[in-house]
Amino acid sequence: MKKFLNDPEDFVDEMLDGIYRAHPQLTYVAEDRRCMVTAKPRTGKVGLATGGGSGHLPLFLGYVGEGMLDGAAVGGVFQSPSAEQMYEVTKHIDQGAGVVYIYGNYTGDIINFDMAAELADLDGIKVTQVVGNDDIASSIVGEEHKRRGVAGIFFVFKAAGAAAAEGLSLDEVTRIADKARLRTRTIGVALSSCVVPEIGHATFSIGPDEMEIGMGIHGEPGISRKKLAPADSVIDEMMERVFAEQSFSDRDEVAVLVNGLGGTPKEELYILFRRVSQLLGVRGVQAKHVWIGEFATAMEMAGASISILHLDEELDRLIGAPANTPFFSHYKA
Amino acid sequence: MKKFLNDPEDFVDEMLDGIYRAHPQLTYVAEDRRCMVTAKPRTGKVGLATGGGSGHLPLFLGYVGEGMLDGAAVGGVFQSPSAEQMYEVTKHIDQGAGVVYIYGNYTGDIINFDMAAELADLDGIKVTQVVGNDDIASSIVGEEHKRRGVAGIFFVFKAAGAAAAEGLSLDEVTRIADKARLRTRTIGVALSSCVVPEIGHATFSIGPDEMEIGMGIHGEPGISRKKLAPADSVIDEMMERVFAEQSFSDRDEVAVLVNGLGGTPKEELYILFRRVSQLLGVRGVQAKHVWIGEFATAMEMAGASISILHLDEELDRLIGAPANTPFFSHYKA
Amino acid sequence: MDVISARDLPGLFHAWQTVFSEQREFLIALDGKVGDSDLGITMNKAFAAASEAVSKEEEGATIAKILRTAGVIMAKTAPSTMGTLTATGFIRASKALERASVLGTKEVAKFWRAFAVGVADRGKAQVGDKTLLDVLDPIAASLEIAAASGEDLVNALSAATLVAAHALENTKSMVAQHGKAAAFQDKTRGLQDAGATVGFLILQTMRDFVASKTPM
Amino acid sequence: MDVISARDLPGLFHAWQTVFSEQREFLIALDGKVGDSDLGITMNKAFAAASEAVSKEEEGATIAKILRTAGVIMAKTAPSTMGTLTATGFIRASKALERASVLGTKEVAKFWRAFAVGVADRGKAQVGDKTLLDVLDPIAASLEIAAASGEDLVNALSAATLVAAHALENTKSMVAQHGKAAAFQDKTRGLQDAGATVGFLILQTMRDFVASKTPM
Ligand SMILES: Nc1ncnc2c1ncn2[C@@H]1O[C@H](COP(=O)(O)OP(=O)(O)O)[C@@H](O)[C@H]1O
Ligand SMILES: Nc1ncnc2c1ncn2[C@@H]1O[C@H](COP(=O)(O)OP(=O)(O)O)[C@@H](O)[C@H]1O
Ligand SMILES: [Mg+2]
Ligand SMILES: [Mg+2]
Ligand SMILES: [Mg+2]
Ligand SMILES: [Mg+2]
Repeated sequence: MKKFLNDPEDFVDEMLDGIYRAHPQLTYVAEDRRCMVTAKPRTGKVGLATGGGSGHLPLFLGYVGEGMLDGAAVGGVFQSPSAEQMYEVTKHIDQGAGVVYIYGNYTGDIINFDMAAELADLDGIKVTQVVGNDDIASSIVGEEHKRRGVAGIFFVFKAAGAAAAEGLSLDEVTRIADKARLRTRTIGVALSSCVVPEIGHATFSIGPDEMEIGMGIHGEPGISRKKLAPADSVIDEMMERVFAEQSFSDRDEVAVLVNGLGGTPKEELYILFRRVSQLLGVRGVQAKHVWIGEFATAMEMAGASISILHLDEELDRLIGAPANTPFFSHYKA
Repeated sequence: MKKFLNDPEDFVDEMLDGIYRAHPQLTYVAEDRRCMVTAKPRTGKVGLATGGGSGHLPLFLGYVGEGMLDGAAVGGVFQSPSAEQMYEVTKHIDQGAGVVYIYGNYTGDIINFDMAAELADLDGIKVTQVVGNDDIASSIVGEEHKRRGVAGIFFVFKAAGAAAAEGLSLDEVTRIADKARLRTRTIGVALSSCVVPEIGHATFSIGPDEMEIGMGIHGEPGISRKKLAPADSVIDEMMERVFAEQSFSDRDEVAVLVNGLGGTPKEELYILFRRVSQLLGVRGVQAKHVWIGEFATAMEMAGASISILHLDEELDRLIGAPANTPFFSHYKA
Repeated sequence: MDVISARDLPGLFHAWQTVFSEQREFLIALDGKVGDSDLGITMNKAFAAASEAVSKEEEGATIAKILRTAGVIMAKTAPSTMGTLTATGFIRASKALERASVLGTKEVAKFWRAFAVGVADRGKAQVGDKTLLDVLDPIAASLEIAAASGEDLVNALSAATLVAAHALENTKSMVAQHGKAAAFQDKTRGLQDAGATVGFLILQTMRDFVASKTPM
Repeated sequence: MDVISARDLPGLFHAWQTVFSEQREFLIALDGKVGDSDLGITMNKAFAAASEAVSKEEEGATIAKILRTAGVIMAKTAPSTMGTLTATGFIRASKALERASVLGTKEVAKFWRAFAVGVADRGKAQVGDKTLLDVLDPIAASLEIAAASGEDLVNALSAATLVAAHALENTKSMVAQHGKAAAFQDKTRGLQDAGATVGFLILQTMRDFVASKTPM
């Protein structure tokens, strides 16, 4: 295990200590570092909370900040935070306008967010939930509710965050988050495993010349494992699956996220984007907003995912709106 | 070799194609993608150019943008761009106020930038040069001119970029760049090698439980290779060398850059920063500006570097100034 | 031991703690096959925390109070799927045994039924979906029958353990519908469900605990 | 072959191209020991591009013109340390041979002296710093002596090649002061300098080219 670590048990809490030391715009409640909230709450605004396992930085907590989220409950590596932690975050970020939970479709998280929502309900806090399920490799069409949430949740954060910043109501913000969710598709490919500090060895093994298309960000199996192909053909295969689910007309606009899983250099992500851009071009589809980098990782896993959000006018406005968090800044063009 | 690649020979040019497709605020001159310039030049401003080998994204070209640089000559992986490419960039970004070259202390780059400066001189373009040499592991005190330039050059870009954006003169911008250079120290540690696409195998080998303190971003040897120690003691050893060269008084302020070399997850960088912050705290030194992430990489190398810039009032202002490039955005606090 | 009293519970939790510490690597490996390898870690943490919390309960704490304490600390300490479901199970059992002063066969049947219903409510899985529920439901049914026929505690638990072992074996032929394992689809066939294994171990340990204190 | 004429140059460049294509892996390995492994790649590219460019020169191009073409394309194609220094060498040689119509011993001496001076100007290294210069300087000196004593071309080049081999061997005892190798300090002792090896190969190939066309 080649990691900068002290005691593996302290991994998450030391990471959080580092984050609070580096970013004074973040703070925590309930005397629990894992209950992260923005230090600059805005009265009357709909609150946006997320949560999930650690090991995916900048997911989840990295998007707490202006124009994005208000709080995040932070779990152990690849583990859900507790219902109580989510509830503490909820209580704190509710500014009277209600709270939207946006998180990924994993049983552990769902169970805990459900429990937290019940607790919040007892306090009279209105909570809605939008559960990201963008990973098209994780289940077939018609069984979308079984799909995992991966990097595409970034678009849901971005759209909902901008909507809340505009002062929209709980129902409106929820509607927009849900629309962004429904119009987003992601597919990933992994080249190597990751190591969970407390476990200390590779989560799965993969041959030195193999890739796995559709692998999940915790090492969940994908659609097909095969020999690593040239970058362009990898993208061709991945995008074919995306295009099979999103029907584009000429001049449609999309937002594109080329996300590195952790161990893949940015140079390669741009080589992948080049091909995505070519394929969109062939269909007359314009990549209106493009982000390339690490947005949802699996520790040091080598690999990448492509997320495509099919824009409409409303989403275009919200996705393009400014945002400023410790891990993500966007100037309005 | 576990890479998303087509023909390894096309690595740099396909990467650049991806970059231009993603970021319309960048363009190129001389019909050569490797001569990158900002698409939004500002009349009368001192031009800032950089250049160097590819494989270090976001270094070098990633800092071309508002409040930072105006152009970058892009070399092959770990190779200098040509004098001619630098000269083309220079001609284009000169707005009558002269051009500052800011690049790292590597023979190949120096030789080529010198040639480019001679060519520019024939055209009557005033050129000054500031050569980053922040890597304290690469030579002893007294032989600083032999030190390599690594991640700390980010601070030189940032300070000089802000100074040029303020409209300062060539001499002033050069003075500031040089001051930032002289007040910056970096030390790195590597845990694994990287792979140059055209070579196809690891640049160097390192045992599964070893680290090398002071290794360069092309795999140049460091000060000591030993068993990987707990994160805190790695930082203690590294920072001891930094503190030996920078004398701080209580209440001094610094900017800190915790830079991932490519393969190290952000989580671990924050664990490292935590310790840096503790050590600064003990000395009463305040980390006024903090950046943690990937700023100067060596492809997929696992490892990190710490850069410390000893601020004064002027540098504090310039380092904190806003910037917006495709790879780096900073909102003014 | 005819019944488990409130005063016996710390011992039982200690037995659970021991078992889940011993089974840590086994459960990591089992969850690793079609999951994310954390089950051994979280179950170990959950029962270690519960055992410690329970051992600190005041003299005279009721059975309900002790089970609740265990459930609440588990939910905090191990909020993974199984951690939260197990916590829910203990909390629901606590509610079902609000007025119980001892756990005889009838109360133990109530314990497991409440546990099973709690897991079903929270996880929304169906019997046959290859989860924990696939042992919880037969365990509860077996104990309910034993209670109705007046079986003593150790015999009732022994019979339920046999049923649970059988039910666990049955999970091998199922295909996972929930959690991380669901992604593995057909590859889950032939493997026993990790969560169901935990359910089995909780029961077996309870039986062994009672048996060890019962003169043959 | 008493002299190299402009018309012979494409053949010479072709010979260089062949040698640096054959020596690609060797030079990668050599540079890899105390450098960044790119030398084989860049030298191969540099001479392949030069050879191609030179082969397309117009009939009647002067020696100076051809050398200049080679240098300019090398600087573009292979802007690494050695690529740029080699390019500088050819461009300076071109300038020194502005009026030369053939390359006899005297002109070849001028070629190598200009090459050496160009490399020294550009790289700012001293003799003894374990660089290319440590073969260039002895080569130039040896050829100057041969020119002064009226030696014929093949003999002059043969003698210079022996001198260069010796000079290359001498670089083993030096400690690198420049480039990426400088970081390796004492570890560079015992290894022959990679750039000096290139210098030696350029000369040896020139000698072999002339020798192969000279009746014994
Ligand atoms: N919806 C559900 N209802 C009941 N049990 C479930 C459900 N989903 C998963 N499980 C059980 O949880 C076990 C996995 O637990 P755990 O490793 O904690 O999950 P995770 O790592 O995904 O949080 C499975 O073997 C299964 O028995
Ligand atoms: N300043 C210098 N002057 C002359 N030759 C140099 C200088 N620095 C390095 N060299 C030569 O360059 C060789 C390495 O070339 P190359 O691999 O192209 O360098 P890099 O990869 O660092 O650009 C060395 O072996 C040495 O002979
Ligand atoms: Mg888990
Ligand atoms: Mg090189
Ligand atoms: Mg699990
Ligand atoms: Mg080299």
